[in-house]
Amino acid sequence: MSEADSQKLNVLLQGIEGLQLTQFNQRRLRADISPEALPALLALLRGRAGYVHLSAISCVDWIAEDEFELVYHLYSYETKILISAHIRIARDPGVYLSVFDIFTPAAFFERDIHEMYGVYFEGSPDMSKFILTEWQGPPPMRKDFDSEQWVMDTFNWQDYHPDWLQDIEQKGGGIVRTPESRRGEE
Amino acid sequence: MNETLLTILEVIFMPVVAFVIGLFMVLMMRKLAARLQRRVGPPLMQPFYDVIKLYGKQTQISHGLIHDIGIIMAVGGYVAAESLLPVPGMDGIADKGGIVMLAYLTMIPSLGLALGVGQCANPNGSIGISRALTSMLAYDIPYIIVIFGVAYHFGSTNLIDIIDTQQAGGVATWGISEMPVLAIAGLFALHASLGKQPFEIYIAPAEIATGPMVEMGGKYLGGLFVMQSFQLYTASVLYVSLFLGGGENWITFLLKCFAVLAIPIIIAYLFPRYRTEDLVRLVWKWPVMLALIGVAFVMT
Amino acid sequence: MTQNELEKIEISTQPKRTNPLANVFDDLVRFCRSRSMFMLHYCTGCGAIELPPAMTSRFDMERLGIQPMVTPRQADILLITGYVSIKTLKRVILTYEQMGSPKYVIGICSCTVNGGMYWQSYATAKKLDEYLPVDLYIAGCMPRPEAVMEGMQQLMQKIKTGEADSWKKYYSHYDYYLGNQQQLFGNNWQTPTDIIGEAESYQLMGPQTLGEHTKILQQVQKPLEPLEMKL
Amino acid sequence: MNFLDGLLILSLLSVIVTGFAQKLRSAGWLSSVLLGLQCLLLMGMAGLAYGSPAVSSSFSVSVLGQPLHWQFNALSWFFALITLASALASSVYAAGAWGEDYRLQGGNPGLLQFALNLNVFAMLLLLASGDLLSLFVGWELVSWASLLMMVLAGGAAGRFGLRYIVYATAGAMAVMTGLVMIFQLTGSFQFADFAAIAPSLSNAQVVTFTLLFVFGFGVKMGLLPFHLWQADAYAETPGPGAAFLGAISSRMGLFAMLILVIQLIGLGRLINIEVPYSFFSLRDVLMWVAAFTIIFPTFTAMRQNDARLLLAWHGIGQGGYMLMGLLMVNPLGSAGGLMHVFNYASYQAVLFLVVTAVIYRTRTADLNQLGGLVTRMPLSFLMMLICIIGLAGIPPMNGFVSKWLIYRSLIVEGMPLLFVASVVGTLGTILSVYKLIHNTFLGQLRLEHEQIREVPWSMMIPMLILSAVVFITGFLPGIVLDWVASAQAALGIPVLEHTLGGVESPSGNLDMIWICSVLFGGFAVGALVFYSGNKSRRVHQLDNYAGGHFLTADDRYHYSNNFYAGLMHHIGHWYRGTFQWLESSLGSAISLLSAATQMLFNSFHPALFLLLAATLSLLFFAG
Repeated sequence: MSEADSQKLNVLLQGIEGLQLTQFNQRRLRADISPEALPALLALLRGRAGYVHLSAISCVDWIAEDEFELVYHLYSYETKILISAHIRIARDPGVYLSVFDIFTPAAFFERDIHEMYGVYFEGSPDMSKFILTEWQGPPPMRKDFDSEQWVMDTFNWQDYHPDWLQDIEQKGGGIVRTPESRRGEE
Repeated sequence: MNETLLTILEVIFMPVVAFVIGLFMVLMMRKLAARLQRRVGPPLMQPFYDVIKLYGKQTQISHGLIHDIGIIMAVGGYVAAESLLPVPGMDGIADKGGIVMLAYLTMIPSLGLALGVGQCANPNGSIGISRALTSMLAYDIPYIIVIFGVAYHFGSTNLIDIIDTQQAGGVATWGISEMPVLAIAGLFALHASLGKQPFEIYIAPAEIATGPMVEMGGKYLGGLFVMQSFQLYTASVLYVSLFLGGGENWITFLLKCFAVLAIPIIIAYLFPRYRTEDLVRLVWKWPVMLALIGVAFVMT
Repeated sequence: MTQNELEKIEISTQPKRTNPLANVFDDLVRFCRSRSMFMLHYCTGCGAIELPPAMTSRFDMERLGIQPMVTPRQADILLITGYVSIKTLKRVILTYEQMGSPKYVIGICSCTVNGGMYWQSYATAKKLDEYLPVDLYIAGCMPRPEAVMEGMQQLMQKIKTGEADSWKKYYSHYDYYLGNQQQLFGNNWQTPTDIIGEAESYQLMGPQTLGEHTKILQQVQKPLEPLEMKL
Repeated sequence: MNFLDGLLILSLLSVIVTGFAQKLRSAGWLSSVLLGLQCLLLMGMAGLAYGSPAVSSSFSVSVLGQPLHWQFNALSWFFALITLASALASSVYAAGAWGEDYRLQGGNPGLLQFALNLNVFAMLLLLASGDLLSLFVGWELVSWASLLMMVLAGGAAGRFGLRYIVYATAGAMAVMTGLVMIFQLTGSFQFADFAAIAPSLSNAQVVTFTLLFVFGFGVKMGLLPFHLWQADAYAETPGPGAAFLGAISSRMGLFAMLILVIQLIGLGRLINIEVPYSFFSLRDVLMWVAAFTIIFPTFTAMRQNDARLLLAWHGIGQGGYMLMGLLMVNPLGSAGGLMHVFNYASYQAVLFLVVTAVIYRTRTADLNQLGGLVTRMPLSFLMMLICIIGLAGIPPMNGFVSKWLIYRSLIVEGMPLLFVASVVGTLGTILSVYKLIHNTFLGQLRLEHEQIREVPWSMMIPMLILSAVVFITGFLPGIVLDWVASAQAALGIPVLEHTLGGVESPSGNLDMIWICSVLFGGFAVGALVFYSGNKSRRVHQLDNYAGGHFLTADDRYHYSNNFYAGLMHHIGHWYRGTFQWLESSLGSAISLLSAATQMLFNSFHPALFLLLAATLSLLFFAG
């Protein structure tokens, strides 16, 4: 990140309250911001600084702090810098604003997060099921969802060492017959 | 009356012979493909196994009466067409139709298949039929010019006359030695009509899920297997009759038939597939040009 | 019904017919079935990559009469080659139901046995034979082409002797399979195929074809009568 | 008073009666009965078709000292049979349920019946013409009668009708010019007088006459490049009317051309006239016109998305086969051409009627909005199947026999390119008729069509009878070939030797009895093999392979739009609308010319022009 870019960005973002910028390297910037100010930041970055690509929205479940962290990854094709804007929202009720009106692709990311974490985005065009069309349980990516327990409750297992396999093994066979052992036989 | 009875017997017997030979032609096709790909290939009776298995399927899925009738027409049309193709010792009703008749009679099975596929209401099938008809429009033009040239050369549309003329004069009067250009064009058209690579646009398994066969299972698919073996037989016997003097006896006849068929098959398995418009362009260019040159030679 | 009970079910194999000629005919058909297997490889996971070597010049399945086919209508064997996510399972079941009987299912890779490396994933089905009658498992992650060929030959043997008719189980114990399917997909689950109608039409109705689960199905099912010709 | 007098009088009477009885509810049945009676009278003259001498009408009129008289020979009888049979079928079809429905839609079925009768009368008058003047009278009547039929539907039909009448008038002008020239040469309008001087005509005169008559009558036939009016006009005509017009109306042009060009001038003259700087004779030029008339409209038909338009375009194309066959010197070809008139009429009428039946039930003929009707209208499907096999010229239907005769004669005469052209036309026909039957009757049945039923019997019976004709005359082509041979004799061209099953000739036979029997035997074997397998079970149309996708009734799963996408990718850019462009540029040129004349006239004093014209004419007469 050149000096000029950095200065430009600083001038641009000085009006936003509570913004904290951290630079990791030439190409990565982290912006911590309050949830209320995020839409303004995104609008500013898109409209004035050329960050036109919302490459992803990711979500982290901080269950100990009872918070969800939402990360908006913005990319500029001009300066080739990726800015990740981090916000924290309360885990309960887990509702936030949609940024669909600023970035249209956000609809898909928000739908996905809604499905996986149960975060509701107000104003998002479609919050119906996306990938897990058959899923009826709780949002599976939440930390309080115990996948293993759920699997144990839902599915049955078959014996991994059934009688017929033991029979074969007794005969010296089995499923694993390496080429070496075969060569030995011949 | 006796003659009529004999004809009827021949008409019954000829399709049976054609079916058996056709199945071996299918086998040869698969064997050749396997050898070209350095594989062993299927065992001798594989086509029989396939057909018997398909007819022996316990559940058969039909999409309606026309689906059934389509298969009946596809098989029945070829059964009828075989009696128009003279083989050694049997002329059937070849004197009552001729080659133009044969060319159109072999469209009936395709039409039946097209109807049956249409009833299935599967767009893959319909796309397959639309492509099959397109390729028919392409290859029938050189094919029909070749037929014209041969009929004009021999002064007859009667296959029996054509074969007799060639056999009477020996190899020098065979169609292939008197009309070599037409013979090449004919082979090209024959290849395209078989629907093998690079002309298999209407099967296209990876693209339209075998097109017309998409909803065919059990005896429906079995019927199409039978149809395919008839198709191979018809194409090669017609070519042999037009250009290679027909069959003096069964041994030379079978030799010629299998040899004729082997050429397009060997070419086929070395190629991928054309797109529809490229097929039309190719077939309307080279074989048509060759056939027209051939006809020009024949007519001067 | 538990798994163990299901395994104990003996499918009433076709009784030997009294007419010796008919027996010969049955044997012939069974032999042809075993020597001509069209497979539909439903490439669900990584195991599918082991099939091309099995088909091409190294191992050449065609010499056993095994050919790949493209649509379920044409196929005899359904190969499930890897993990089956629940969403995929729906399609697998539809594909299986669209195949013409006799039909066989081969589960390739450990994932079809017990979920394999995805055993604790909420999104993949674990035991394939709770949802479909599986004739043969080829375990391994992934099994080599030799193992696939070996499995195929075993299946051929089973078909030849007439043991491999677990497809009848799907008709005669449809309620069990449907119940497991409904557990995953909810009570609105239905396919465009009509298994009960088929079972009736081919006289494959068993004591457990109908039950509580099929009752639920019949409540939600939209009518699926074929379009009859009307004058 | 002989049968011909009776026929003509009854026909005129039917026109008057149906004209007055338009408002009656039973007008349709009345008209059908009258047409049926005319058929009976025609049958009374059936001897004509088996060698009886020509029948002359006992009344004649004299206009300006020129006698007009009417007569029937085997050729007239042959055409009259087709006319009356198709009119009767259309009339019965329109009289029953369809007529009721048409009335409810705001149409007037009585008027349709009147138009039908008027057309029949005009055509009979034309067919019976015994001299050039009565021919011209009949010709004009036919033109205006078919205009009445075309504009019945109103709306766009009016516009297309207008277009037709512009063409028809131009054609009539050409015919009149030719007749006046003949009159100047012979001083009479008798056929015999013209035939007598025909051998002594100079080449230039023959060319002039041929071009005038081919243009004049060819317009009605839809010969290239005067074909543009036909498809739209026929497609807009109410169903049964379109069936009648499509079946026979355009063939009147062929009939008149036969009389004047082939019978009176003679093909021999045409063959002897070389086109300068080429190796074509005048006959070859006409044959190529016929060949292009086959190809271009057929391939235009393939692109149509409306069933009626598709059929109407084929109608133009099939006319090319007839002309091509008739321009052949050998008996095979001319028999093929004449037989094709009959065959074509039989299946084209049914096809239009079936499409009308589909419209009757579904209210649309748009090929992208139909599909799967075979389960709901199976008999209509069967009719259409039989007739598209006929139209495509595939055995065992009658269309094959006539096309076979034409192909055979092209081989015998050694005309490879024309042969290819006619086969290309046939292949194009196969493609487009499959599209027709697939998009209408096969494929997925739409939700909104689930409840429809087969059409009522009043509509079904005419279709059934006509398609039975299509099949029977394919199985036993000798029936029609008898009539055709008599017609050939009446035309004075070589007569085809034939048998009941087809043709016997040393270089290639056709025996449809054997072929059809073997074909159906083959089907029987196929059915035996098929039904000996395990019993099959019908499944719902949504139980269909879709790559594992679950189909629902909302899924439009029917492949219909741009049906030959791959082919169109290649040949699509060949459809340039050249003829449309030609037509419109001609129109523009004429309007430019008229504007210029008007300007000229307005810019000077009109009286000057009047004076000039008067002086010139005085000079002319004085000189």
